[in-house]
Amino acid sequence: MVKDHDLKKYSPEFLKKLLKDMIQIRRFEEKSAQMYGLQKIGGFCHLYIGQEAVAVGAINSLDLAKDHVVTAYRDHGHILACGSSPDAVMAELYGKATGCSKGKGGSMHLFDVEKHFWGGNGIVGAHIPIATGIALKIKYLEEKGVVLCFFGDGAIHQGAFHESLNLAKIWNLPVIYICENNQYGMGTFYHRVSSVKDFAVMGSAYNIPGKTIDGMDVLEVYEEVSSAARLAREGNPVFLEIKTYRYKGHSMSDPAKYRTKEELEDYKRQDPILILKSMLEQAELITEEEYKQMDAEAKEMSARSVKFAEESPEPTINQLYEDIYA
Amino acid sequence: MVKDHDLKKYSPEFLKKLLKDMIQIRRFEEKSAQMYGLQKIGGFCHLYIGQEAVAVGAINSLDLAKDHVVTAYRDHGHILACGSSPDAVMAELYGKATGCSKGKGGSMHLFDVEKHFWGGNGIVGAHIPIATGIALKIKYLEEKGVVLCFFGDGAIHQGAFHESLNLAKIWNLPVIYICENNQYGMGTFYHRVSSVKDFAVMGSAYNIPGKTIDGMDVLEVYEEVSSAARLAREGNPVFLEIKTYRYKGHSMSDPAKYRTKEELEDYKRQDPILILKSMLEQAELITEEEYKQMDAEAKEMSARSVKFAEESPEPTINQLYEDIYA
Amino acid sequence: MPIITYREALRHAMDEEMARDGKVILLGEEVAQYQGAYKVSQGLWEKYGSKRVIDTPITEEGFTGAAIGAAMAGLRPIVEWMTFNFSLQAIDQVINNAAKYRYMSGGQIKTPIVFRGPNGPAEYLASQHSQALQSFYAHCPGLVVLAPATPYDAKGLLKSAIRDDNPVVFLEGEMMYAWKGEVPEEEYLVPIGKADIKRPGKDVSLIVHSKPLKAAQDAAAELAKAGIDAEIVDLRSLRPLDEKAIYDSVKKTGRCVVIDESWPVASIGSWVAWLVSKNCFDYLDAPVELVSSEDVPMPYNHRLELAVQPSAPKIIEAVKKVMYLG
Amino acid sequence: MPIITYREALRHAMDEEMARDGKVILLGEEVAQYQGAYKVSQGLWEKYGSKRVIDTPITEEGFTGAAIGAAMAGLRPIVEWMTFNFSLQAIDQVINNAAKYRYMSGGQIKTPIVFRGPNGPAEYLASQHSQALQSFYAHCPGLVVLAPATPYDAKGLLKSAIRDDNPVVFLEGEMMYAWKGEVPEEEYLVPIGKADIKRPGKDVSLIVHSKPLKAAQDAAAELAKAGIDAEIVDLRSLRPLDEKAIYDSVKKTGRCVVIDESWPVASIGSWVAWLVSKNCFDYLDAPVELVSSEDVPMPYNHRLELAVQPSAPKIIEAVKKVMYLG
Ligand SMILES: Cc1ncc(C[n+]2csc(CCOP(=O)(O)OP(=O)(O)O)c2C)c(N)n1
Ligand SMILES: Cc1ncc(C[n+]2csc(CCOP(=O)(O)OP(=O)(O)O)c2C)c(N)n1
Ligand SMILES: [Mg+2]
Ligand SMILES: [Mg+2]
Repeated sequence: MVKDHDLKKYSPEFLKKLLKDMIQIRRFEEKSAQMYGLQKIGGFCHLYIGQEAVAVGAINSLDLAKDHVVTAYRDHGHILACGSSPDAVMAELYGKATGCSKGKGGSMHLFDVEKHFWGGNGIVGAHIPIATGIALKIKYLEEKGVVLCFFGDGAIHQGAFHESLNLAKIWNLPVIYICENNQYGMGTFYHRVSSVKDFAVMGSAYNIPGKTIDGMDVLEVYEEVSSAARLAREGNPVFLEIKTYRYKGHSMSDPAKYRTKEELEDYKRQDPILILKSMLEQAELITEEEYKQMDAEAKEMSARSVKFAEESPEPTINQLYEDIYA
Repeated sequence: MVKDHDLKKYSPEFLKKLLKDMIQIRRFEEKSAQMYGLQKIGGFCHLYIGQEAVAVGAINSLDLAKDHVVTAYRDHGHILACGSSPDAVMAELYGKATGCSKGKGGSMHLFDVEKHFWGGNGIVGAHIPIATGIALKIKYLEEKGVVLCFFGDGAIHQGAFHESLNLAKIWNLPVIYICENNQYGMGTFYHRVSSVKDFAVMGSAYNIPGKTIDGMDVLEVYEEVSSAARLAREGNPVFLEIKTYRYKGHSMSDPAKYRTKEELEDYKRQDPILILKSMLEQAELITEEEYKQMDAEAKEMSARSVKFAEESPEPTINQLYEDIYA
Repeated sequence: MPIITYREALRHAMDEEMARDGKVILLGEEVAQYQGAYKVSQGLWEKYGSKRVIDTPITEEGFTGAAIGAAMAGLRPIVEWMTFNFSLQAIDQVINNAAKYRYMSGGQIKTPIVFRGPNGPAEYLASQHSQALQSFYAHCPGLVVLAPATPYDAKGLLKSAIRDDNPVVFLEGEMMYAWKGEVPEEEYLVPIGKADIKRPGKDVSLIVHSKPLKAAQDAAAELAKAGIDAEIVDLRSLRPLDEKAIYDSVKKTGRCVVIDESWPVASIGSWVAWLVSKNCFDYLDAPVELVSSEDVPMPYNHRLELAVQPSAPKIIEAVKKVMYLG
Repeated sequence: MPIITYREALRHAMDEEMARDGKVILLGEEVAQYQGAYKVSQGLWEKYGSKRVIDTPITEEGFTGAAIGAAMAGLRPIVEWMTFNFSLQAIDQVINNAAKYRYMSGGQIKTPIVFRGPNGPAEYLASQHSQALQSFYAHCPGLVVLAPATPYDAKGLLKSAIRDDNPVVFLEGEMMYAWKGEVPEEEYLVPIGKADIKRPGKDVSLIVHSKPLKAAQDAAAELAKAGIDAEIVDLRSLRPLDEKAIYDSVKKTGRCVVIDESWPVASIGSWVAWLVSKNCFDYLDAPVELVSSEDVPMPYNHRLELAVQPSAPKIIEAVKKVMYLG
């Protein structure tokens, strides 16, 4: 399970931050599931458990002072990886006025524009042009940023993908399109709806480099997105397929009967948190004690966010009519 | 100019039919232009002059008893190549009740469903899914037909293209997607809006064979579409880029200032009618006399269609309310 | 009579029609192996197989267009949109193609197709997943638009829709799927274009369709306690609209409240309200009231979300207005 | 005051705003090198270069979405849709994204963008190219919808639109581009949300917007000969709507005809007609009449096409109805 990485390239702090970020997402999501079960959270709630290495590896390669992130509705992991307040995120899941979107967005529409996190988009594929446009703004203002656009294996067949990649290439935009291939779009194994098995080939239709990456290995994700970002910053859009897996159903209401227990167990054995943990242990960069401490803190953080959400006020009925027009 | 074809493979009648079909379209289009100038025809009118070898070569490879054709708004050539009545087509351009679409469709919306010609579609790219669906019907009913779907170099960037090719491949549909690359989408040279120069590569994103074809050579078109049809009939969709050129502006109102005279003259030297004529002459399959006769008949056919249109009645005001619901 | 759910009623309708006519197919995201996102199609894939119950990629424009093409060519597809919110990605195909082919081909084409799925708000789904879009479709000539609110109507109208030779937009509702009602064992059809008096009354006409029927019934029950006898006219069909049934009711009661889950501006509700205002001008004792959703995007917070929608208290308030009470 | 065309007025507005604010860009099909399909942007590419005046591929969803993204991130894009008919391919981006981001992010995002282009019928263009789609956009909260009918209003409103921090749908008309009118040399803005009395009168109120203003003016001139003094209220802004101006006029005249190029059902015209019916109930001497387009797709034949649209004779007939004449 230990991957072949030269850990000496990284500071121990950095490696521990990756681990911590992943654990925090994991614990936060477990808490979300629990609160959903208690009907504190409603509607569609899409958990990120299993995919943590993707958001954490990719977003940690950015400088969010100038870089930007856009994703779909499975967005808890991404906003937390951007460093947003877990309290504000949990409060949003609760629909509270203190939520990051004031209780108007909910699980699918988390936003933290100050941190350059642009949601939280519910229409499959429709945020791919949006991300492309943020990159257009960067190019236009001659800034140095890059945009990460995350979407699923289900979204890649959407026309918006095709139109956006062509635009990005002809306009030389600083954007990285990341297909988080967790193998299922809702209940559909991606082979059933895709004419190609390896998405990376699709880049060639736009003269854009395409690459397939192991999304259970946070360091591989980090390295690959870092190099992609170097290219993209020079106006060369990149397309990455990051192979990953979601442990839970599509949303809280999905029992995920369309896959086998064995398949799930297989992936759990390559759990991104376990992989990194083992690597760090083997390199003697972390002790079991430290890990437990980290995990306890993540649990505490999640519990705190629930407490914050519980104690927060509901929006008033009048707020219904606010935030429509600027 | 004479292409390297083994003409002995074909019957002289067949070769002359190809020539005649192209000449008829050419003369019909010249007549359309003239009548447009006289304001007998209005609105958007997109001529096919220069591209004749594409429709003629492709459609002559079909058996329209079982095969189908769908195209965009530059459709005069295709409907004539399908063998529809020039009278009904000209009457349609005139907006007369005797038009193939009863005067309700006009130049952009020619239809002849009996001949399996499904228009005449005005929204760029939006007929590509339609053609895909006709192929779905063929597959579903286990018929032996194939669908030719024509669209332009401008249409290929539309999401509808991407979505359709994926569907066709995963469903194994008998459909041939033909990009008539006449190099311009309205005033835009295709290199300016495309991330790839050779569209054929785009097939690989859908695991579909892609090929680039010389659209000024009617026999090459015929041969390639014939082989594509053999593949497609077995449920293997095909994508063809057929390189061609339109001599006139995008529509009657376009002076086409975005290209040079030289470029136009270059293409006129490889005129599809001249090419085939020379080949047939060289092989002594046609005399100058016969050719002139053919041309005179084409002119007469066009003149007759104008007379028919002129003498035809307008639709009545009441017909406004007809043909909305079945 | 057996009591079944609205969901089951829809399923039975599809099942019976698929059994009756081999040209009826069902396609959409997750309709087959997953048994439908909302389980409407449960069991149909096992019964009719992958050839007739077809899972699609997430490509609303592509598969909607393909279904339209298949309908034109001879099949009778039922398209399930996972929700109507996503139909905005396919609306060009519906408005520009399905609704126009017959007209612009001069009557050569018929397009027997049903577009169905849940429309309108459910719970905790926020702005992008809670829209009631009937007004878009009702606006467009060439379409039939149906909106049943009971299991009986749902089954009878869906069967009529599948047999109809026109494109039918068929609006269901996530919240209605579990509603129960009597549905006869023997076969029946509900005619398109006929409203239904769900409660006879003499004091005020409540004109309603779709999910708010329940709120209207609750309001009527409440009003009855106060001695106000409301008549409930359930439109069921929005296009064509049963104007006579509406006017007959209003001419009797002299007072009218229109209830519509749409946003108010340019809504089907406002159309009905104007029609009544105009055509019952001499019978109206008070201006027609419209109870629509609030003119805001939908918030996630549940209390706010409920406050946006038509409700029994809002209807009662409107009734009091038209009766000059309170 | 100089007399210029509506087309020039729009061009001047864009030119002035681009000169004033470096963040204003214009993008769309053929807006740059071709100088605009309808020449509205003529000269702007030469003046501002390819960086600010951007030709796009034919990908309405893609470039509209990209422009929305750019707007959210800080630019102020003007999107030219070649015609509004094609906006149906982009409407998901407008309704689900542009109109929702502010709300679902709890007010974090503003989207200063203008979507403009010709809307409504021109001549001989048939069903897919002749639609008046204002009712779709007016239906949706979160959007601003403007529809000027004179060069003065066009310039002043477009400048206001570009400066507005909200998504603005700006409806022009191919037939209006050549209309002339006085436009001051000095800078001015027309405020959003204010109707304009284009002709004061005392006998009947004609409520109109966009191209049918001319028909209303012709009708008023004709009516004046018969001693009927019509007041013309030009809405200019459909969302927000200047209800006060409408009611003030109707309360004065007691009679109202609403004119709207849309199809009738669920139209902005029917909304205004109901608002007047309700809010001027005690002032109305006759039911409000609506002169809309016929409830049919647009035919190609010119005589039929004219018969579909609102016209002076139809308006006069409606006025006679509300005055109980003839
Ligand atoms: C246009 C559109 N169609 C359908 C849906 C319903 N839907 C929501 S998520 C989803 C599956 C998407 O799968 P994928 O892109 O692989 O992302 P994942 O959920 O695996 O992260 C579907 C069909 C939607 N939100 N938008
Ligand atoms: C969706 C859409 N956008 C824009 C237009 C306007 N338009 C009509 S034809 C055309 C150019 C298409 O070029 P291409 O596909 O190369 O076909 P060609 O005209 O060369 O045959 C454009 C932009 C349209 N009809 N539909
Ligand atoms: Mg997935
Ligand atoms: Mg072209």
